[in-house]
Amino acid sequence: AEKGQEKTAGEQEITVAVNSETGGLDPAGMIALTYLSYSAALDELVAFDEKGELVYRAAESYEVNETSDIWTFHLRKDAVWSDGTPVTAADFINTMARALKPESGNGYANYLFPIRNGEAIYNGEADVESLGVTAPDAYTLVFELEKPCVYFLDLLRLPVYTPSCVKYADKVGSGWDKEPQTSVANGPFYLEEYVPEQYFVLKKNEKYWNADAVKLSRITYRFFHDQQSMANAYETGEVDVATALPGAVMELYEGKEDLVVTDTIATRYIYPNLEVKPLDDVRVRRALNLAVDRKELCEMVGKDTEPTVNFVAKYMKDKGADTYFTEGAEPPFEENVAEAKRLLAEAGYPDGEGFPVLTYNYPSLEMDSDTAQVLKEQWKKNLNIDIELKAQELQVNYTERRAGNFELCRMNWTADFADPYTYLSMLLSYSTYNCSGVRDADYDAIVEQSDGETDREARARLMHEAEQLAVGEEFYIIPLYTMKSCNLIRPAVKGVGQIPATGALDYRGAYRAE
Amino acid sequence: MSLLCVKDLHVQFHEREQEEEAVRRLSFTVRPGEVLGVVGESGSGKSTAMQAILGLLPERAQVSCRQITLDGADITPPPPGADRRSRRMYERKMEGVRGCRIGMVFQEPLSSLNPSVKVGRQITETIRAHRKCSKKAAKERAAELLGMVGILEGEMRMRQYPFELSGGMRQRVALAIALAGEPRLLIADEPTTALDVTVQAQILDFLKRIAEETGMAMILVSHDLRVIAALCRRMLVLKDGVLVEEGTAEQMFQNPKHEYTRELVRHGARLDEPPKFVENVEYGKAGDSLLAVDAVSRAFSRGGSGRRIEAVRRVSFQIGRGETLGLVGESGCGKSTLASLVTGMLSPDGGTVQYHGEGRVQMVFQDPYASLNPRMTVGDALAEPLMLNTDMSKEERSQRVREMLLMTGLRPEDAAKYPQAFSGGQRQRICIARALIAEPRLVVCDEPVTSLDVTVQAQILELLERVQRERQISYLFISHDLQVVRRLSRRVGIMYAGSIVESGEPETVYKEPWHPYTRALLAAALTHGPQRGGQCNGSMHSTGMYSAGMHRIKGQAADLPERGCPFAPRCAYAMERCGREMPEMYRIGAREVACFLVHRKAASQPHIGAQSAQAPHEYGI
Amino acid sequence: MRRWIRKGWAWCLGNPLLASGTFLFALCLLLAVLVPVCAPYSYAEQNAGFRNAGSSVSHLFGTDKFGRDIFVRVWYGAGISLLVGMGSCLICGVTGTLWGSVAGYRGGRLDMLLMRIADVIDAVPSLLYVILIMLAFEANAGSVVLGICISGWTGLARVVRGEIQRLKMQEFCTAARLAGARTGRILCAHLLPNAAGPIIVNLTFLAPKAIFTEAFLSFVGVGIAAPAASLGTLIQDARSQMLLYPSQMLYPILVLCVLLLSLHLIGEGVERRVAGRKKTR
Amino acid sequence: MLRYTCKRLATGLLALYVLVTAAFFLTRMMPGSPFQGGDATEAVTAAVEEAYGLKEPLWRQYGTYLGNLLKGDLGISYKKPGVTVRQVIGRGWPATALVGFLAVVTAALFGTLLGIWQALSKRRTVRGSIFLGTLLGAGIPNFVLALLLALGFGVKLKLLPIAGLTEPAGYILPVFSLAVYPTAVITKTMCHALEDELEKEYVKMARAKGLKWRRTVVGHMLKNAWIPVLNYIGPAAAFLLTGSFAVESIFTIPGLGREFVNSIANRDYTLILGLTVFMGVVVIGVNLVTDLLCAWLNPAVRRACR
Ligand SMILES: Nc1ncnc2c1ncn2[C@@H]1O[C@H](COP(=O)(O)OP(=O)(O)OP(=O)(O)O)[C@@H](O)[C@H]1O
Ligand SMILES: Nc1ncnc2c1ncn2[C@@H]1O[C@H](COP(=O)(O)OP(=O)(O)OP(=O)(O)O)[C@@H](O)[C@H]1O
Ligand SMILES: [Mg+2]
Ligand SMILES: [Mg+2]
Repeated sequence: AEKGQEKTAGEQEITVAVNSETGGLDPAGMIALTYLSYSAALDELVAFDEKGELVYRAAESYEVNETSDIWTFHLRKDAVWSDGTPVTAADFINTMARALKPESGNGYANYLFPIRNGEAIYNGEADVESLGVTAPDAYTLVFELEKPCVYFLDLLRLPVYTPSCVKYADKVGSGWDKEPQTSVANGPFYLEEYVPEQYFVLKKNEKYWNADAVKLSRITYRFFHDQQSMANAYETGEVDVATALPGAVMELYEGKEDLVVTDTIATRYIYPNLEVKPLDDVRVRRALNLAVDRKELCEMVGKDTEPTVNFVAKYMKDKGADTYFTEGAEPPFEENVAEAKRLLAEAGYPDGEGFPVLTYNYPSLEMDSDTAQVLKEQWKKNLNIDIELKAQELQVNYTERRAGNFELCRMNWTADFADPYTYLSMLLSYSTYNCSGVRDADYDAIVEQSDGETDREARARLMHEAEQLAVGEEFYIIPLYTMKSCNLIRPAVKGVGQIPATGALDYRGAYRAE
Repeated sequence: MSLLCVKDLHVQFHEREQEEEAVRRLSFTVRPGEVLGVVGESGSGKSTAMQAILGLLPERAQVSCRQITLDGADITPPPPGADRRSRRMYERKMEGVRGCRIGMVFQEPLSSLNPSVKVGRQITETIRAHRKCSKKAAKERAAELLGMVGILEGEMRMRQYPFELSGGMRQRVALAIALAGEPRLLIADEPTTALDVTVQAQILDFLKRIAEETGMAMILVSHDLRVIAALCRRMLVLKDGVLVEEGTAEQMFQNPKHEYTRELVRHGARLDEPPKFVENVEYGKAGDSLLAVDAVSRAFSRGGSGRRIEAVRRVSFQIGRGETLGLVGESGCGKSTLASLVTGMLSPDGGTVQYHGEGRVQMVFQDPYASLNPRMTVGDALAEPLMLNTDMSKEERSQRVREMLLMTGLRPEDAAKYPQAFSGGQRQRICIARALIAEPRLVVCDEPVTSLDVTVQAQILELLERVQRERQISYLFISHDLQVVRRLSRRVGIMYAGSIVESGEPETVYKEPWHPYTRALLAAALTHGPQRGGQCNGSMHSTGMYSAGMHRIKGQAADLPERGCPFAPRCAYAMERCGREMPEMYRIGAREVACFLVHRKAASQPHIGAQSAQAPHEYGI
Repeated sequence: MRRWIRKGWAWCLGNPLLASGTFLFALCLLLAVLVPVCAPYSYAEQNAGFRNAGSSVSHLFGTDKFGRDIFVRVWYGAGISLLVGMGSCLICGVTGTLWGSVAGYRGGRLDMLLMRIADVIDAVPSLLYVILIMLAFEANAGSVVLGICISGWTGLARVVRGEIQRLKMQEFCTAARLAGARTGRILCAHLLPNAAGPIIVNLTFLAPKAIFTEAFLSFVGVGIAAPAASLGTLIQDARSQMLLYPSQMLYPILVLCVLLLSLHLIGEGVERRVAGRKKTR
Repeated sequence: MLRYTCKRLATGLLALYVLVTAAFFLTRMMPGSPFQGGDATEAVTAAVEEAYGLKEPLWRQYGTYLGNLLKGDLGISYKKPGVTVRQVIGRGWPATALVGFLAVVTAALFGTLLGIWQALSKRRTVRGSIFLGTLLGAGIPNFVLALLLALGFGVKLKLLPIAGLTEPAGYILPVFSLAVYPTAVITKTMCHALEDELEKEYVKMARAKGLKWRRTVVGHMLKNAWIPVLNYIGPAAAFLLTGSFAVESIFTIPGLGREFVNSIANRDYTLILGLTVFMGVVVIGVNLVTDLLCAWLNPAVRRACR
């Protein structure tokens, strides 16, 4: 594509650097990193804006019954796909039906499980027809849920809930999604050109129902493989926006207008394996937790991290309130080295004596490697215990973690949707992500109870209670820090928004200032 | 008016620590059309001086010279400390001189041809470097040149690589290259060392003719007084880098002034004498054979075409312990190939080679330079056979190396030098030393003394004889020098086109050659001293002295008939039968001949004895 | 033993390139061994209060983002890089030379077989081996060397084979065989010295190549395990901060260059010695 | 020569078969599964593995793979939905090949020229600076060089584009950073080989013949000196033509090197395998050409292999 700097302001085109191509643009397809950039092209039913306000996109209104298990959405009658076909309820069902086929490899399919029969269909126990989504008419979509779900609206921004045009989308992986002819969009932009591994271009969708609010005429997404190169390309002016940059960029651009730091809902923490000898002792886990100096850690690891002692990410909004969820309760614990030492001694390891050398598994990414090195040093200093660092290739790390093959293992969770449940559910005894052997009936009960609870405040209370239990009492995890996303945006480009859950940038309202 | 004028040439090699210059105060002139002979001891600086004239010495050689002029133009090399500019100027000037004004033939023909470039291209590129002409024209001219130097089937030979040619052919290719630029002056460094007498005669004849026809002058470097005498009117004698005598050939031969010249002439004359029979050599009894070669054959592919060159065909002979078999024959007739077969370096296509001695057969290669590892000092190279075949200690080995160096007329200090730092003759001696040092049972000597001047040659031959006497060593002695062969060997085999056509005691064979080829060969041999004085008057305008009364054989071994006697096409006595059948080896007493002429007689006189063996011409051929 | 050393010493001194290369190399080696042992800091010791500092008396090369002394780390890393470089250079050198010379000298079927094996080994991208090995074993210098050595020798083998093929036809080789030399001796004493130029060039490039591969591994994410570091990982680690603190990247690069310089000088010197070229012309 | 070529070709094919087999089992030896991403659940993983036939016995998978390979079908990528391995190669190879080819040509050209210059120049300064140059060229890992170049010419001077190959100028930096190392090696190899040749008698002879110095070098010395260089260029070319992960990442080139490393990281078996096989073909092919060229340059081999 052209060089960004050569464009005049009047042209209303921007070039965005994104991380290299993964997955496709099919909302029902495989893990869709690329899709996330593409999201400017698809309208969800409803979405939340930066302030947490509900915005209607493909739907113009919705109703929910009292028990929060039947949700009815009314689609816009004036909405059409970029080729002129009307957007109908069938288009939404199409995505869901395709995503529920296991071979789609869609990583978000489990977010369809709240819908009736969703899980059964996925497991091949029921027919697709029996899915609890119906279309009484072309413009009405009714979801029947297995059980009440208060955060259902938050789920709607996930790809599996967006539509794909029935006319073209027949099969996952058939490649229709990357063909400009068949990859039609119901959002403000549509696909104009797709060059695999290099870039794709979105063009303004003049048929969009809200086309007047869209100012950009074209967005070019260029795939970059390397964050450093991305930053460099921004420097040379080859791109206007560079996303998800390394933390060092923050230091480099400190005080400059280009730097836009967005809040990501993500927590990095450590799983201590409860089945391994000293770690089954809550005192040891607590000692490890209290002995970490998270402030120092974050200073060393990078400006894009913030210390946390919570499990739920710091920037997770509290439903209905204007505050963050974690602010709704006392922190689960406080760092205290002296206390940690005492606990360790109590557990039978005075001054770290006799404490076995634990192995810490982490993927060989720079940030995790830095973290590991600092932790090793801190535990040595504060508790006089040694840990062995074991950097692993990413895939190996995943596999070993899942198999429970570790003593200490680094974990990172980025929220898929903006509800604390996404975090809390991970420690449920039956969760896939629970691989450190947490089997806590009390905890399960509280979380399940909160999940069914429709009263906002009661639910929040339950969730805080659950978090306190898991992090502040049982110390099932060692939370380390939350992360920010560091982006560079040319000052002339205005109106770039932020998608609340992920901290990803939203270009729907972007434009070039004169 | 002289063509080339050299004044006070000095050459010094860095390696030589002592104040010994390779060439010292050498001054001489060459007149247009003149053939100047240069003789001298091996290592006396002949080659060095010649190369210095053309500025071809490596940079570590310091050349200083008062003046060199060619046709009045100054081609003096810049003095040792000269700046780069003058050196570059000199190089540029010399580019116009080399090849087209002065042509040069180097001493070692294999090394001086690029092993990975076809012979044809090496000639054509020379032609095209000096004359604008098409590739095709150059090719034609190259074939013509090859024909002139006596290589037949030039087209085919041009497609071959140097290593596919015989030693003599390579030398002639080098000559063809030197002549390709049609130079005014030809410097030929031992141009005929690797050639048998017939070809040598042809070449010398040819050179003379060229000199006569084109007025080309020539500097002929040779250790061989006979060659010099045959061609030159004037000659220089070098010793230890110094010009010790200069004068006309007759003067030198008749009235040598310098001690060394006298020595040279005397030695040369002695070679002509019938050999003193070495009484005290005890030859092994018959049947006590060391080497038995039975009907071996070997063929090579010819320059990429499907047909094959039969280099050796069904050759059989035996060598007993302490015996020497001399092998003479035309250039390219397969002597070296046979030698390789004997040593086992080549495997025969057919026939067997049986060697009954212990250890390996040693060999003195025809091209000494190529057979020395350039990365190994001479001392190491000499010590190697000792190390591998004996259990001498290191000190013993170096002691033995020193002895051997001394015996071959080299200095013990030379052990530390690399082969590059030696003269052609010195390298040859190193190779001889290497072959002898481990005292093997059989040594194959492929033209071992070609580059040695008579004095050194005599010394080496004596060495060979002495070792043979003391150690009962056998030799397969390949040489084109009939005198040398006669001196050394009890038996001599005459080889023609891959087969041995005649064999017997050298005395009888030389005196009464039976095979027509042998006769031609003997007739072509040069005799010592200037040829009938008067014929060699002035500038070579005599009619070729070789032609007189000699059986010139025309053509070349290469154009072999499909069937019949290989010599038949060139044989003056060829009968119809010769074209049809291949004659067998007929044994007559101690002699063997492969010729129907002899066979007829032998058949009619079944009881023919050695004493009544007669030359074929007596039967009215 | 003493005599050998004295001889080797004399051999080195005879050639200025060799002498200076050996000196530099010895210096690097010495520093790589001594600095981590003698320095007041260890390579892993962090100092939160003194991060990203510039050069000073207490920290010659400054400190990195963990406040670790870069001087110590660089020399520690140089040690690991040297280990990797020399280790794989040695193994690949020996394997490649042997393989290539046998293939080239024997020729025929054996040559075809050996070279096809080399082809197959070569055809699998070396990264695959290295990653497999790093996955199978620990991420330490040993497995890096092993991974590199699996396929690292093929290039040298090819060069050696070509040279041997070219040289084996020469008469001096035949002469040596006549003198009674066996294959081994002919190869070692006659053919290889004559092929010394290309072989030594390739050998001198083997060590840096191994060092680079090792460095590249950390670029891909499977390198020497932290906090241990090689020069390559040091360079790689400093990369994200290279605009902010270029010196953190510069020092390891500098040391790497000096190290390689010494290797090249040695290579050049040895080549001249073997070739019997005393002077630099 | 023809017979040799045929023999060489046949053994090359055999090598290829061995390669496919080896690569197949090597990739399966890797720990990790293509479908255990960060987000996929156990059930998904199992289901997908089933769907892709990963649950079948290994030998059966191998048989299927071989059968498909013969039909030219390399399978579909596990991790790139709807993309066949052939497509991946089809779009990655042109960029890689072009950059690699340019780098090889550059390296061969400059390496040879510099090597000749170093060997033949009479000036100490020239020889010394080329020597130093080769040191530097060989002394900086290519990814560091790429970084520095991107920084210097891209970010600081803003002279050359550093992201992608969308314009011709985009080739300069990647090609340069790839070519520097082989250039250094070739320079050095060439120089040493030439220095050896310089001492040969035939050089003297060529001069005596009156050949222009340039012709002597080109027509005679190079013919011998090229053999070691060629033997280096072959594997180096194979290496460059199969792509460099580092340089492709840094300059955002959509090439195979990157694809390969990613496929390993993703455990995209078919892709790893397909790329390995493809690169194997390139490597074996390039080696074949090198061998034939060397045989052709080397008369002894040329005659012997008749
Ligand atoms: N390696 C080879 N390849 C092809 N042809 C060869 C080879 N070696 C020798 N020949 C051919 O075999 C024939 C005999 O060669 P050989 O070297 O044995 O001759 P020679 O008797 O030693 O001659 P000279 O006295 O000139 O050295 C020649 O025609 C030569 O071209
Ligand atoms: N490159 C060299 N380096 C050192 N010394 C050399 C070199 N070339 C020749 N010499 C020495 O110079 C002397 C003269 O050598 P030159 O080759 O000129 O002798 P020559 O008269 O041609 O002898 P021959 O008849 O044996 O060929 C010899 O003693 C030799 O050792
Ligand atoms: Mg000489
Ligand atoms: Mg011969």
